Amino acid sequence: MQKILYFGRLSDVTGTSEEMLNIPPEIETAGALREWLDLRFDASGALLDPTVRIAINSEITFDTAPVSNAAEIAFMPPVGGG
Amino acid sequence: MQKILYFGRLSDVTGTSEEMLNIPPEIETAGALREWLDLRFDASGALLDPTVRIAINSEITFDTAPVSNAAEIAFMPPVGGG
Amino acid sequence: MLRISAEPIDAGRELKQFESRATSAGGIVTFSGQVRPHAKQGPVDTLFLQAYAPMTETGIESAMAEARTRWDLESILVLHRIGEMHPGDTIVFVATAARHRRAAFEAADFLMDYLKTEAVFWKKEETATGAHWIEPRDDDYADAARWTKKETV
Amino acid sequence: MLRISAEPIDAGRELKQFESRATSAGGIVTFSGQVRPHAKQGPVDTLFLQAYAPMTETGIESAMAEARTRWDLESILVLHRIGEMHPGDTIVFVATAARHRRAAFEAADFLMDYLKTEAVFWKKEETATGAHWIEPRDDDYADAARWTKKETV
Repeated sequence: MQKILYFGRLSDVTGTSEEMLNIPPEIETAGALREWLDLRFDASGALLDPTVRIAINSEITFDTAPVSNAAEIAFMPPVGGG
Repeated sequence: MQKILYFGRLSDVTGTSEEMLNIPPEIETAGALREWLDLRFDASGALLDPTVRIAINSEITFDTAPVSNAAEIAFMPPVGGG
Repeated sequence: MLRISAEPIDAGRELKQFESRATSAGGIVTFSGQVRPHAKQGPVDTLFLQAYAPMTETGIESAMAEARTRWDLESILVLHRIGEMHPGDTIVFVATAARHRRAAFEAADFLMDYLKTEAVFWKKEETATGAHWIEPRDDDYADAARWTKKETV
Repeated sequence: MLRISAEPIDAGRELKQFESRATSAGGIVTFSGQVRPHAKQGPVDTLFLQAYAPMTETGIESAMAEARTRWDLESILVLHRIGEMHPGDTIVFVATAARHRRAAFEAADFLMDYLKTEAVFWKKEETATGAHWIEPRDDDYADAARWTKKETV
């Protein structure tokens, strides 16, 4: 089980800000996970938006990063400041 | 009787920060008052210093200003700020 | 010191405590930011602020460390509220203490620019017409850019 | 609002009160200046501050009015202590409230520059080696000059 976080406006699309998930083994990279989740939530590309960054275990990463060992994966739209 | 005020370092020279005084009638201007008081206090020119400004009734004025009708005359060295 | 919490911020009490610790400084500058009663969409009912621990903390701590290298500061305090807030509530409180007031002013200003543009927070405003997520204003980006310009000019 | 008084200033309490009045502003900036524990001549025992009423008040009020014309401010508070003070005591407290934080920062900074250089106060520091009157530092003049430069550039 891996923890997936959806921040800001993404939680409006996914209906949740956090979930525990078994990522299928064929989803190997952050980029593949984006696409898989976007379809799963019928998000019409909200998760594919290039301004949405992905963090693995609290570190901002690239779409090519492997996700199989990630304990926590966060989808982060542009930050709004405090 | 007229009120004379000595601010800042001038009160160290005059020994007082405030006094009531009968200014002799022959002392007609602020400039003449400076000289007369400087002698009276043996102030060695402390009151003559051009950085010392004179205010009459709370308005900064010139050495040529008449003093006979002044209720309050203040000698003001450069201000030190708060 | 940094504290991110859903508890209300009492700016007056925080200033008092900060003052009692910063006894050898000449000056203290504070900034407190409140939830505004009005948004573009009308009167604000609720502001919701979301952080991502520990990324939010790490980012703010880096900005505080940078402020310390740029200015001679005796102490820095950053308090940030998260969760649900209402108009008039204090969202953020920054305090800087320094021997020279210019350092205290500039450091507080710099930290606020970081907090308003780059800090890892997501922000949702609820008005009578609904809820919407807010992204930084252009003003905020211009403010933050002042500090990088300084280095290159 | 301006208050010059020999009573101690409680910056925390003042901020709390100011905050409760400035409810429609987005941000509040404060500066509090304390008596420093050390002077060039050694540890400070007493600081004595003298004002000339109403000239001191009139001057500060003009600076406050100028701040209001330069920046869009919701409110301004200036508190200044006079008489005898000791290290750690608050000499001055300035608070500005504005919708935009840049205005609040700049106005507080401007008012402090006025207070530190042009305000009608005389200041005497007492240390173990004796008492001496203080005149503005060159730094202070440079700080105050920033505001006139801005107008002409």
